[in-house]
Amino acid sequence: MEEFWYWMEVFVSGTLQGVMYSLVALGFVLIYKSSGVFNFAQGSMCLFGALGFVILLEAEYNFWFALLLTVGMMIVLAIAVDWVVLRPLTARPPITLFMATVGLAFFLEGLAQLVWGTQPHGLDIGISDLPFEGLPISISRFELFAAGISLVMIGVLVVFFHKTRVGRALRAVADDHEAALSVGISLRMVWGVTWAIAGIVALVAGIMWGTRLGVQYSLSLIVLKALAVLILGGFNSISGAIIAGVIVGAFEKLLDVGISVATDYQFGGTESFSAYLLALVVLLFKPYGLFGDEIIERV
Amino acid sequence: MESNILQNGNVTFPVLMLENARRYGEKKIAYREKDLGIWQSYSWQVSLEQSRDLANGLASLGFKRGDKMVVVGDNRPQLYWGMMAAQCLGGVPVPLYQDSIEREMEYVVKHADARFALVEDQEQADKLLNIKENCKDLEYIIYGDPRGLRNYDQPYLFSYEKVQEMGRKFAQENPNYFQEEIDKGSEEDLAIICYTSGTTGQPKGVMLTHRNFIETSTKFSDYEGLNANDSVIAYLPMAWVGDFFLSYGLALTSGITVSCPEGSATVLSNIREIGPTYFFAPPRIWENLLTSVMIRMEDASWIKRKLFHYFMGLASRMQRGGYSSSLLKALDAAMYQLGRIVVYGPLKDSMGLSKIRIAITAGEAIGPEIFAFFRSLGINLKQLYGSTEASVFVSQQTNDDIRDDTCGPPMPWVDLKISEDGEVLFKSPGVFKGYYKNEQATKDTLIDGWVHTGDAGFIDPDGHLKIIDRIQDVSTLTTGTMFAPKYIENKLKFSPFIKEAVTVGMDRPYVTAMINIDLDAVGNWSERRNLNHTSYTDLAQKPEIYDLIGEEVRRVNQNLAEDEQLKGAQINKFLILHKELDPDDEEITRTRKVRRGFIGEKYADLINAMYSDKSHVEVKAQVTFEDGRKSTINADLQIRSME
Amino acid sequence: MNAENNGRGAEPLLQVENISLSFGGLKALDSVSLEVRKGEVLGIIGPNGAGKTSMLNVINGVYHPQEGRILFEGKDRTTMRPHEVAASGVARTFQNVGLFKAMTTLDNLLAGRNLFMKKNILLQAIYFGPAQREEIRQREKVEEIIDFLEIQNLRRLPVGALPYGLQKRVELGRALAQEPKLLLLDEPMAGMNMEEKQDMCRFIIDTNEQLGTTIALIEHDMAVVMDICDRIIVLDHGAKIAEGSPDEVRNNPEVIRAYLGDE
Amino acid sequence: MIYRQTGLFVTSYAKDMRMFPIPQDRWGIAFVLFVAYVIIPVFASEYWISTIFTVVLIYSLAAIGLNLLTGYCGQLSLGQAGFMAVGAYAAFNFAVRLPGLPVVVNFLLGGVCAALVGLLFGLPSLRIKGFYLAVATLAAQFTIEWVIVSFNWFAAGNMMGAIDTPRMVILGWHVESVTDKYLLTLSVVVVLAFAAKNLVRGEIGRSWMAIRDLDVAAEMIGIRLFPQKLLAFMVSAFYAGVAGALLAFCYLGSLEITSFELLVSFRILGMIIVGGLGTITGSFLGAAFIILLPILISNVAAQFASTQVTQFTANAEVMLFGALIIGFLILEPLGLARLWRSLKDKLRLWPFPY
Repeated sequence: MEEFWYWMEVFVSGTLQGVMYSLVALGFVLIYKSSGVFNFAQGSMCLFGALGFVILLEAEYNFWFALLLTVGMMIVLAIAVDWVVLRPLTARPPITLFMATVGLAFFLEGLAQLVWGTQPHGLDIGISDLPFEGLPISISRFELFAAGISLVMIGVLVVFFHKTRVGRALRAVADDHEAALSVGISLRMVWGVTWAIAGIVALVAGIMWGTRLGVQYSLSLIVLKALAVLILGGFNSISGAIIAGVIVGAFEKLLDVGISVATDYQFGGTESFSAYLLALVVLLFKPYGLFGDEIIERV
Repeated sequence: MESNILQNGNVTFPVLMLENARRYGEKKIAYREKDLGIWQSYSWQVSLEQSRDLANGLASLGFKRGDKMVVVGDNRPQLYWGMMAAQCLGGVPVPLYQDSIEREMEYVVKHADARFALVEDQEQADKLLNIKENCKDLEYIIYGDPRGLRNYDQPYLFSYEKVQEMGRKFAQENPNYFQEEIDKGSEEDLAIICYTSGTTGQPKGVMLTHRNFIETSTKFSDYEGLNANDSVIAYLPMAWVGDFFLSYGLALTSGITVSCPEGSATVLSNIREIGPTYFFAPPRIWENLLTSVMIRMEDASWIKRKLFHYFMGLASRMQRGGYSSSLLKALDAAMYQLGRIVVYGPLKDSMGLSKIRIAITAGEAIGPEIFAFFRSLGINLKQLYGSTEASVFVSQQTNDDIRDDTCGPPMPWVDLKISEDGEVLFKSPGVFKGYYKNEQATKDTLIDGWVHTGDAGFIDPDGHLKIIDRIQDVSTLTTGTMFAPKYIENKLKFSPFIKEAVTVGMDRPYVTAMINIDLDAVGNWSERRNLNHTSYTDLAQKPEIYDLIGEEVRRVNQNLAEDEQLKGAQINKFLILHKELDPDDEEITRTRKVRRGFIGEKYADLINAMYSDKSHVEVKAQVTFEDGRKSTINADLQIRSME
Repeated sequence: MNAENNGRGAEPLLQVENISLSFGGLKALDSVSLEVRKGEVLGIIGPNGAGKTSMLNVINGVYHPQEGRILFEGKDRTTMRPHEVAASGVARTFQNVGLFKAMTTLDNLLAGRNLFMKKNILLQAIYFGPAQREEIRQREKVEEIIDFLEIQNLRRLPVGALPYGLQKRVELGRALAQEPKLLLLDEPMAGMNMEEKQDMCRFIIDTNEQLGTTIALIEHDMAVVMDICDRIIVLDHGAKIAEGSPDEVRNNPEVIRAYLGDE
Repeated sequence: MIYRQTGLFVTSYAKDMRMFPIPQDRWGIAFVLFVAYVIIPVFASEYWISTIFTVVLIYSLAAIGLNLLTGYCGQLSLGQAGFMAVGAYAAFNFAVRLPGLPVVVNFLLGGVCAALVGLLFGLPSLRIKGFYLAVATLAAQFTIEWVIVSFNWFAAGNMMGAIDTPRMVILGWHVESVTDKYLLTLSVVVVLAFAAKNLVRGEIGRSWMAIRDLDVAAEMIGIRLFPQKLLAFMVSAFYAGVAGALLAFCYLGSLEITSFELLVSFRILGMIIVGGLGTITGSFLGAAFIILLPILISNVAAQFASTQVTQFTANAEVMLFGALIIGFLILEPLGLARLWRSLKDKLRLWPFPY
């Protein structure tokens, strides 16, 4: 029984972490759906946002004011990216755009650290990482909170997409670029908005992860894990990203602990790659991810 | 031993072929042909075998001494070998212009009594097949390229290979026939009949003997020092005597290598690949080369343009000479060396002319700017005056005495004089035997051994021949001023924007001109000014283009005004024609000489309008759009007055 | 030499039997049968969306039909993959030009020869020796096609920069490089001007007559189809509605209805 | 300007299909080889030979490998450093466990091992394309790192994959000095670069480019996509493997797994973008550029020497690296190789613009 609760604890913790993966992946899916760009810089945007935020907090700004400022910064960043990177690359092959976002990732990391320095910052948003008491398993308050925030974010986005005019425009574009154009939706505007939203999502994700791990360079690497989530869920499915995030989180935790236990703690750290292998294996059977749309090639 | 054959008299082209095959064998290349992407090389030995097999094949088809064989197609080794094969059997090749239409071909085939025809490909075969019914002498048609002809089943149609195969069988049964026929040949036999594309009336067949050509070719080779290391590119129409001299005569007498381009579209790049050492071209080709240089220079960055103009100016300054100080001269000479790296060398290289030792312009007058341009680059370009009746050569500029407006002194082996009424007469070993089946014309042209060229000209104090015009075209205006139309037309055509021009003035009060613009040059000019056009007709009638051409006409008029005799013959009005003059419409000959009489009739309305006070004239015109559609429209041609 | 002409129209080269193909709920082909006979030029026509290209894709192995079967030279090949179809002797061109745009004309045509080339990575890395000889052998073949299609001056140009009409010609060249028994042409003359169309017609006829290649083509230009095809099949809404000589098809009331009704 | 092409006619296909058809280019290559083999060893300082020339050559090789896969075959890979690691550790193991093999054979065996791992991670290309595949190559990178660290058998018992490469001997030649190592590297790279050039101008290269340009059409002219893609993965990994072995043996000497971290993969990707996708020359140019740039920056920064500067330059470097990738993609998607080519074309066409 004890063992069951132990595994349950591992599972729940993995799941909650997975929701945070989803949050990173979400920003990614948003951009991919609206503009077809595979934005490798999503992780760097997390770092960039979180670092900006933490610096403001450390300068004793009010929490909400700092948040507002960083949101503004992310919007400015989105617009700049749109102007400097995306516009000149319109109508280039997707792979080129992807590589440009790789460049963007490096640029943002360099910029963030150039401006705000390289030393790690602790970030405390007032939620403790202590487990709740009285439960058979220990669940971190923070993890739960972060998962909650993630779910709220997702919920807000869903409402935004379905209930607002801009949101509907975004969905129209995601479904069919040409049709959207023909009914007078400006692609440029839509792309700008998407990048701004993705920037805000990145900021939230960055704050969550920064609280967890400290705001530092490695934050930009969580995007890599999010990539595994993405291919598992399919690039263009929001719900896919969420479910896949949970699956990945739970899987890698369980596997890691499983292997450690089984090998008497000889081997560990499978978290560094297990998510990718999982995604890879799934891809072999479902080439467009669990929830991605199959692309029918016309000739 | 070597010179025996050539000294015992009685040398024919087949004898030279045997001699070259013996002397050079597999070692030297006689012909190259760009085919299937690479330059295929054929040694003298291979050339001999090719001609021999074909000759034997022809013999098995019943080819007899004195038979005529028409040859038509782009320059191909096979066709040259075919001419050789006919000559080996004592026959006479009759080359035709490959772009002739059926009617023109029919005339020549009939007139020459040709029994055989050797054609390049399906396109030419179709034309001959269509006229065969009307040409009862024509018995066999042999084609080189089998493409598209596989399903033709006419019994008189043979492939080149098939005839050669028959030839090899024939040779087994008659092993000595080939040699015996060559031995029977005499240097006074006809080597070729070249049909001149007369500007008036039907073409005349100029009969030239082996001796005519071999003597002139040999003498010319000695004169210019051409030898077996030289190479030429065979791209001129085979029916033109110049090509026969260059790609056949010179090859056989001097062993130079002849390279045949891949096709008409690739001539320029092929010239560059080969890098000929001796180059023979009518002014039109030089003009095209210059135009392509100028068009591309226009698009170059300003710094390159500056460099280009500076160095071209420098070069022409040095051409002119006459430096006031030796320092300036030394400075220019030093800069010239730099120019060789920066401009002259690359330019020559891009045109494929960097290996040229001797370059010739012939057939028409060349524009002084064009001439000066190539001379400035350091290309030894010389003007030549010649005619089919002379086996090409009459006079040519020498290496050390170049002028832009003369044709140089007579060749050493040519006697030249001007008749009392100003006509150029000459006498030489190359003088033709007569016009085939045209006693009257022969009698009119060949008097006491002197050929009457029909060209008006004079010999200047330095002994250089200067040509004015066709003697029959020189006339007077009603004002009494002398009017030499071609002289003015040539001046007009020196402009890169003007492709063709026809001037009118005989028995008229003033001179008028009808002009064809150069679609490439003018098209490029208008593109940079954002003038769009849909067709030649459309472009030609734009007022901007009229202004452009008007400027060129003004320049010519200024030039004419400097000449005491001609200043009364300035162009008074001009119009730009709605279509390009076309040999298919019989407006110009295949060698692009204006058929004055025909044009005078066809465009009588336009001409009359220019002598009225109308400012434009209607004409029914067929236009071809860029997408190939054709339609007939009523074009409204402006008439521009120069006052 | 004229064997293919003697046999023209007699022996079937390709038989398509009761093919049905649907995407999701959409029926692209509905129990269509047709045959391509050895040596003929077959035209497949029909209004937009009639299933013409789907038919080629099925023959080509891009799609596999849900029902029916395909016989090529009498052998069932319904489920072959596209590269196997190519190896069996079927080549095709595409409606919107399926060239390799960054490669030169020469490389595109040489790529068309890949079926005939021995692949050995080590020999190729060394190049000199067998690999070079192989390259030269294939180059010789390709040069014949370049000569045949009169594209000598395009050899070294990247095809992406060529005008559309020439791209179509190069694409035909690549298909010919495969030395196919059956050549499928998907709107070979789409987007061409008069002159280019005439050239293309000439090349198609030459291919058929001189190389003896059986051809099935889709084309919108009726004049062209009537001109160069021996037989015509008309598709409408995924079904065959007529078949016969150009004259028969021209006067078939159903065909007229299909075309007028579609307007 | 210096090019003269008149009279360069070819009389056989063998001549027409030469690697360098223009004589001036042949002279150029000969000159470069002369500089590399004679001038540099004689005149360059040890620092330059070791930290600049040797490193540039090694990364050029890795970049060639990635270029074969990404630039020629169109399959994006983010795991090149992982394959380098396989090559390095495999060569190390062969050297330690089978002493007496010429070290070049070790390198090649390292490459072969990398190729086999490449084959394994290329398998998904059967079903997946584009970004999905790129992410799959990330799996390769992390899995390889993890395996080498976790099983210390690969590092002969050392933790974190720390190894010291043994001495190198080839048929009696003790490769010890910096110059020796440079010459060994140079020779391996030259041979493999020419081999790569031969591959891409032949049937295999055409098949890869066909797949890159239009895979649907490639399959319909009979190219078997899957084996060809696998082959590209293997060859690419082979080159990476040999490069990794060279890095370990001829430059680092002692190393840990961090020498092959993900960042290195991205650096190589940056090299081929900046250098030019789909060109062998570009792989060299890109590697040289990406490696020399930081050195240049820090040298410039050293002029204003202060302690904060190093940190500043480190970050400025990362920024610049990113900006360069974006800049090249926007302004010159075909990279330095294209600039080099345009320069050559300018010289060839001089004074004409076309």
